Amino acid sequence: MNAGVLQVGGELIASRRAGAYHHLTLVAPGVAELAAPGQFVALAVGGATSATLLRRCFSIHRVTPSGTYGGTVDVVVAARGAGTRWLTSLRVHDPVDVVGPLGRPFPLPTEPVPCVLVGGGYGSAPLFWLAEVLRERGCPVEMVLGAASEDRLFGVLQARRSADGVTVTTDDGSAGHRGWVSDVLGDVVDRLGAGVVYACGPMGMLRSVTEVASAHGAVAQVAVEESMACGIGVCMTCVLPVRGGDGVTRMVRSCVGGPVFRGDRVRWDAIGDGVTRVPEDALGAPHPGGH
Amino acid sequence: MNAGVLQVGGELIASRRAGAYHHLTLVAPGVAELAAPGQFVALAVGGATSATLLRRCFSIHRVTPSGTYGGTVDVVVAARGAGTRWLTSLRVHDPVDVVGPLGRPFPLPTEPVPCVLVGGGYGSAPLFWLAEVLRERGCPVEMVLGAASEDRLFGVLQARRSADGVTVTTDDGSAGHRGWVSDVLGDVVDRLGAGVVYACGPMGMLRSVTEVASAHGAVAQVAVEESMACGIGVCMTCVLPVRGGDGVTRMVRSCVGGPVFRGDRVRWDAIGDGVTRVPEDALGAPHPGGH
Amino acid sequence: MVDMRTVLAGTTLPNPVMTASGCAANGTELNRFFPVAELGAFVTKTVMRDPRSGRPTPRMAETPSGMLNSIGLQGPGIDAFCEHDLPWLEQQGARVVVSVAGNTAEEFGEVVQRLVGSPAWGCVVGVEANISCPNVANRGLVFACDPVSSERVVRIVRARVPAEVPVLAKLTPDVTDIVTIAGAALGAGADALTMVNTLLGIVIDTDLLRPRLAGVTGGLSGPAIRPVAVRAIWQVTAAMRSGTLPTAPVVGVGGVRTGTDALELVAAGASAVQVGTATFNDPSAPRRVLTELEAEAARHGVERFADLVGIAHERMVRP
Amino acid sequence: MVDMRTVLAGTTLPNPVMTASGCAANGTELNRFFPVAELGAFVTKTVMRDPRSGRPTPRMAETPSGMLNSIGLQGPGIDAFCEHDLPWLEQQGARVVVSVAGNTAEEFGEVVQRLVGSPAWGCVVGVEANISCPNVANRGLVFACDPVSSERVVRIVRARVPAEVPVLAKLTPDVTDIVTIAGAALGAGADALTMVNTLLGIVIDTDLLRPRLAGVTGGLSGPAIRPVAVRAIWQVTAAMRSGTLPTAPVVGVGGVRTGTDALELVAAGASAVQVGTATFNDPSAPRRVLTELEAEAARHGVERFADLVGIAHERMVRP
Ligand SMILES: Cc1cc2nc3c(=O)[nH]c(=O)nc-3n(C[C@H](O)[C@H](O)[C@H](O)COP(=O)(O)OP(=O)(O)OC[C@H]3O[C@@H](n4cnc5c(N)ncnc54)[C@H](O)[C@@H]3O)c2cc1C
Ligand SMILES: Cc1cc2nc3c(=O)[nH]c(=O)nc-3n(C[C@H](O)[C@H](O)[C@H](O)COP(=O)(O)OP(=O)(O)OC[C@H]3O[C@@H](n4cnc5c(N)ncnc54)[C@H](O)[C@@H]3O)c2cc1C
Ligand SMILES: Cc1cc2nc3c(=O)[nH]c(=O)nc-3n(C[C@H](O)[C@H](O)[C@H](O)COP(=O)(O)O)c2cc1C
Ligand SMILES: Cc1cc2nc3c(=O)[nH]c(=O)nc-3n(C[C@H](O)[C@H](O)[C@H](O)COP(=O)(O)O)c2cc1C
Ligand code: FES
Ligand code: FES
Repeated sequence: MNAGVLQVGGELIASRRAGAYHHLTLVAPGVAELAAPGQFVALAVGGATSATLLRRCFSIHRVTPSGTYGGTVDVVVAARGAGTRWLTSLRVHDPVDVVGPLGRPFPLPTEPVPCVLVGGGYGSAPLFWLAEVLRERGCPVEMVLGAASEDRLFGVLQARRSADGVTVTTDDGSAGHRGWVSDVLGDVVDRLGAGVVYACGPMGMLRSVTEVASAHGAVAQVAVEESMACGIGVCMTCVLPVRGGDGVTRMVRSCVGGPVFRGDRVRWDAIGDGVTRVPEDALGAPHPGGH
Repeated sequence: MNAGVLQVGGELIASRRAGAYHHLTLVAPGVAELAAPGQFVALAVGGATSATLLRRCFSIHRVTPSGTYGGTVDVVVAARGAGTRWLTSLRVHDPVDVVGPLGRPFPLPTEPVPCVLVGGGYGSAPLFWLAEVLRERGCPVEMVLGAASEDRLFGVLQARRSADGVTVTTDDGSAGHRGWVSDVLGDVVDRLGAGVVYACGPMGMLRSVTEVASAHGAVAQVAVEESMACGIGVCMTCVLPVRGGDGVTRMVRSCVGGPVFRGDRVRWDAIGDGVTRVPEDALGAPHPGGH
Repeated sequence: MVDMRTVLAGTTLPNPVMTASGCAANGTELNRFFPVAELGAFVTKTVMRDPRSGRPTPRMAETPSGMLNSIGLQGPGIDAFCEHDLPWLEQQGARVVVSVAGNTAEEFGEVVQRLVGSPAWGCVVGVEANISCPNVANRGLVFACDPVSSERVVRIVRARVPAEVPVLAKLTPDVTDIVTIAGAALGAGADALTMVNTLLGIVIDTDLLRPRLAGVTGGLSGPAIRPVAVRAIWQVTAAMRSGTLPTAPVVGVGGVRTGTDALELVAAGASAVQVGTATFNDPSAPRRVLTELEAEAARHGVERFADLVGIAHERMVRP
Repeated sequence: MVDMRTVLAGTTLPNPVMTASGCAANGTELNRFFPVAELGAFVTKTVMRDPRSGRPTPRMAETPSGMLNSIGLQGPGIDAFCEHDLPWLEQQGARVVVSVAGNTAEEFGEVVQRLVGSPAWGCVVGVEANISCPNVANRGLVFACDPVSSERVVRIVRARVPAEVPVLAKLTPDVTDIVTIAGAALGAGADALTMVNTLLGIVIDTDLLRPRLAGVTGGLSGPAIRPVAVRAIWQVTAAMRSGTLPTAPVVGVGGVRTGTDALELVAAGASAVQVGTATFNDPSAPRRVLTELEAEAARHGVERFADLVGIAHERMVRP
């Protein structure tokens, strides 16, 4: 059965440090062929005796549909908790169970409009492949990469190959402009006359990117990162409030309805302080005196 | 603090197949120096994300108090459940947390009496070291090794070096005599005029060894294998009924009171069908209408 | 080949493996990994009368060998369910157990009434009354914590479901005496019992020093709770075998990840088994568990799956 | 350096980490790995009046991130305990919480009476009434499942323990409403509550198709149950904070393996924390948890450990 997604017993064939991150290459036959930029994979962690049952999700950095090993998928992993530490301590030839590709990819413009791609931290991982696809379609592409500090930037050199221009920001000024991507984004959009801003990174950044893009006449397409238990649409843990084409706000699963959303559709007003509330006007929101 | 037992972060430095078993060598500085034949180690399994919390216990096969790597401990592991499968799939240089040496060793005779050492399956693992120690003390030593089939015998070649005579039995006759160790043991004891029979293996075998030894005028010292949750004497899961010097039967922890017991002290009448009952005459046994 | 059929209060299912409510959505997503019609039955996400947004996020926390969830019964409401979800399942040829709930006992009845009127009703092989959801902020009360409320809900549901379709009551393990609740549900007409729902739990975020779930409490599920599920099934089955409770099939759920896990629940008394949280680890888990359970039945040399149901009560060692 | 002292109903302990009853025997074994006197308190294996053989074996089964045990309160009886175990602990300079139980409420009283008369009584900083052991075959009844029996036991124990030594009541989570049981124990004079004991569980041996434990049921412990322990502590603490229950210290236990695990229980309301099953994985676990908890307190920048107790109730996000 193949409905655009596969579960395959993969194998790690390369693992290397990249600044604060680990860049992993996995053999995952079939997944590469189906994937598009913006989609993600869900990896099982911990092995046969694992107490960590839930899969970990990672944006697909790039794919190599065929080659010596069969199709491979690359991901960029920040080691944080138990699962990402396990993944980043794997050795070459260790098995990794892969489900993917998952989620909706970045929608591509039908016309060759200029685009700006904004990545925060490891959020830049899916953007290089996106840049290549956009340029193949004739879109001029610039990138804006930001992070807390230089070691948390991912892919600056690669960006210079994949894009027509690159702007770098760091919170501490250790590389590029001191400050946030949103500080420089408006100028880039204006200079390029960009029609679309693609962004991937922390929620706060996605919100500012959306605001800046709107203010400068561009559409924001943002890839969100919500806590996911299943990644495949069956658990309802990964929801966020999104206004639909009909104007109605629903709690939408970001793993199947996203992770890419139009920024101006996301109800940023409900998101903050590590919590996403249900807006009072959302479909089926609890109303005073009981549901 | 050192009270004859250590907890050390060890490292696997060799892992090889030995018939149906895996023979592992662990660096475990300090443990080797404290150990005596019949003691065991308790190994943590499953790594940092493990759902298997309890340690697995293994007889110490041999020790090398110093050497290139510092002290090492060898164990022989039959892969059965989750923990032993994890251990046997480790690769060289993987870390293994070791607690040991644990339990009471085989008591050594004060006089150079002839001894027979009986091993069932991997139960032979601790006997070669014991044989060497006994021979150093001038005891003539013969070994009887039994198993279900040839691949489940451990250390037949080694036995020929460690002992003055070796008899092999297999249930299916694939090596040595067809039958059980208890079928041949009586003759060996008589021929050697053995004063002590040391045995390690399944409970059923230990029971027959005890009976044969008694019938032929020898004392049986048996190393039992009870399910253990802690291995260090704090959980009370590993008990079995043993008659004390005072004639009173108590439920004794086999991890600290054993694993080696005098065979004629063990209440075999309470043990069978995978269950060990509390004999009615045991200290604190539930009495009708009571407890 | 072992005969894997199982009988659920009159309805015969081709095999005893089901999804668990809320762990498989309404089928379209899992159908990408295996045909959901191959399962003994597909259990839908609990549906209520009105559309529900569910709770704020974070809605989940991973726990050792399990997870905590606080979805808050997000769903489209019974009308949308009958219009979209049920017909799709019928089209696949799935046998469907519809999980229903209400904020009040009467609302359970309304949901069932609309369900029974659905054009796709024909694919429904059971109605599971989720009287045990601890997530709904119903003044903290859970129906299945109290025999009287349990009885009321089951009576209303049973009255509205046509006689030939079994009603399952889904119980929570968070009670002092599950046998009493089981008795209340059976007394009110439940044809079968589904055991167990999640255990109430809390995880604290040790960086923020506050509950990790926005809704504070959540339901604990996964292999961590399997011994509790087996115990609940055992107790209720033992009460049935001793005549304390009327005999009825038990559907086991809680911590099943493999065929041997499923066999644990079956040997304790379950006539069918649902696979929940394990699906998040392995999207094919329900289908795989079926294959593995079949292999286990063959290994034990039984001719019929039914011979394994409750077998541990007979093989128990008496001291 | 964070001030790690904690106050247990009048008694000040140098730090809040203890062993859990039954997971550390009576000290000699663990003392080979670390000095037990370094712990806030050492909690002994539950002792009863007479020597007890405990249950047949197998007495344990490993479960995902936990284990099941059915020891059956094996022990030497209170007289041998007072003669050998308590004096040894006193010699080490340990602060001791003695866990006691009885087959009847009166027997609890007898045990306490003999304990109080022991020459080594001076090292006792608390008496923990284990009213929640699910392993004792006392017609299936567990004291702590019923408010009336809980009250009776606690009243008898409190009456026999000198006023300056706190009495802790140890509760089971296997109840519909733990706040009611907590209220009963406090009403009867308990100075503190220990929460939680094990959850009742069963594991089936899928080779033999019978319960793995000779005693059929056992107590589930370990990290698997931590969310349930945190929830119980949270609920009782919330009831105290809202005035529904009188305020009293809570000693948290259940699934603590690391300092952050301990912090979860503390932030939910525990003034002290016991380490049980984790000790089987790591014999130094109680001592290590203390070091790690100290580091956590320092990381959060508090001056006193006490500032962390129940802090999650204040930081909770209100929707
Ligand atoms: C669509 C998507 C794409 C992502 N891409 C990347 C990427 O390219 N590189 C990268 O390093 N990280 C990425 N993340 C975040 C990554 O999934 C989490 O960092 C990771 O799951 C944390 O696992 P852990 O074991 O370190 O943490 P733990 O705290 O042990 O995780 C516990 C549980 O929470 C979930 N969880 C925790 N944090 C997150 C999170 N931020 N997002 C989703 N689930 C979470 C985990 O999946 C797990 O189930 C992405 C997340 C999503 C949803
Ligand atoms: C003193 C002693 C010496 C031993 N020496 C050896 C040896 O040299 N080689 C060898 O292969 N095995 C030995 N064993 C048995 C070995 O400990 C078990 O086979 C192993 O623990 C099973 O682990 P598992 O992960 O395969 O099984 P699982 O079934 O996953 O184990 C589950 C739990 O049960 C315990 N357990 C299960 N079976 C046993 C058992 N037979 N004995 C003790 N605990 C058990 C485990 O420790 C674990 O806690 C010895 C046991 C003891 C008590
Ligand atoms: C994310 C999630 C959502 C759930 N939603 C429901 C639900 O809507 N209705 C219900 O009866 N049970 C629900 N449950 C409980 C499961 O159906 C099942 O009873 C429980 O998770 C135990 O099984 P498991 O350990 O196999 O997951 C849910 C469980 C999870 C994990
Ligand atoms: C092997 C074992 C024996 C136990 N014996 C007792 C006991 O005698 N008295 C008691 O109050 N609790 C007993 N308990 C329960 C623990 O004290 C503790 O409440 C429970 O295990 C939860 O904590 P944990 O998850 O840290 O183990 C025992 C637990 C285990 C695992
Ligand atoms: S992560 Fe499960 S529905 Fe999205
Ligand atoms: S294994 Fe714990 S006391 Fe022996």
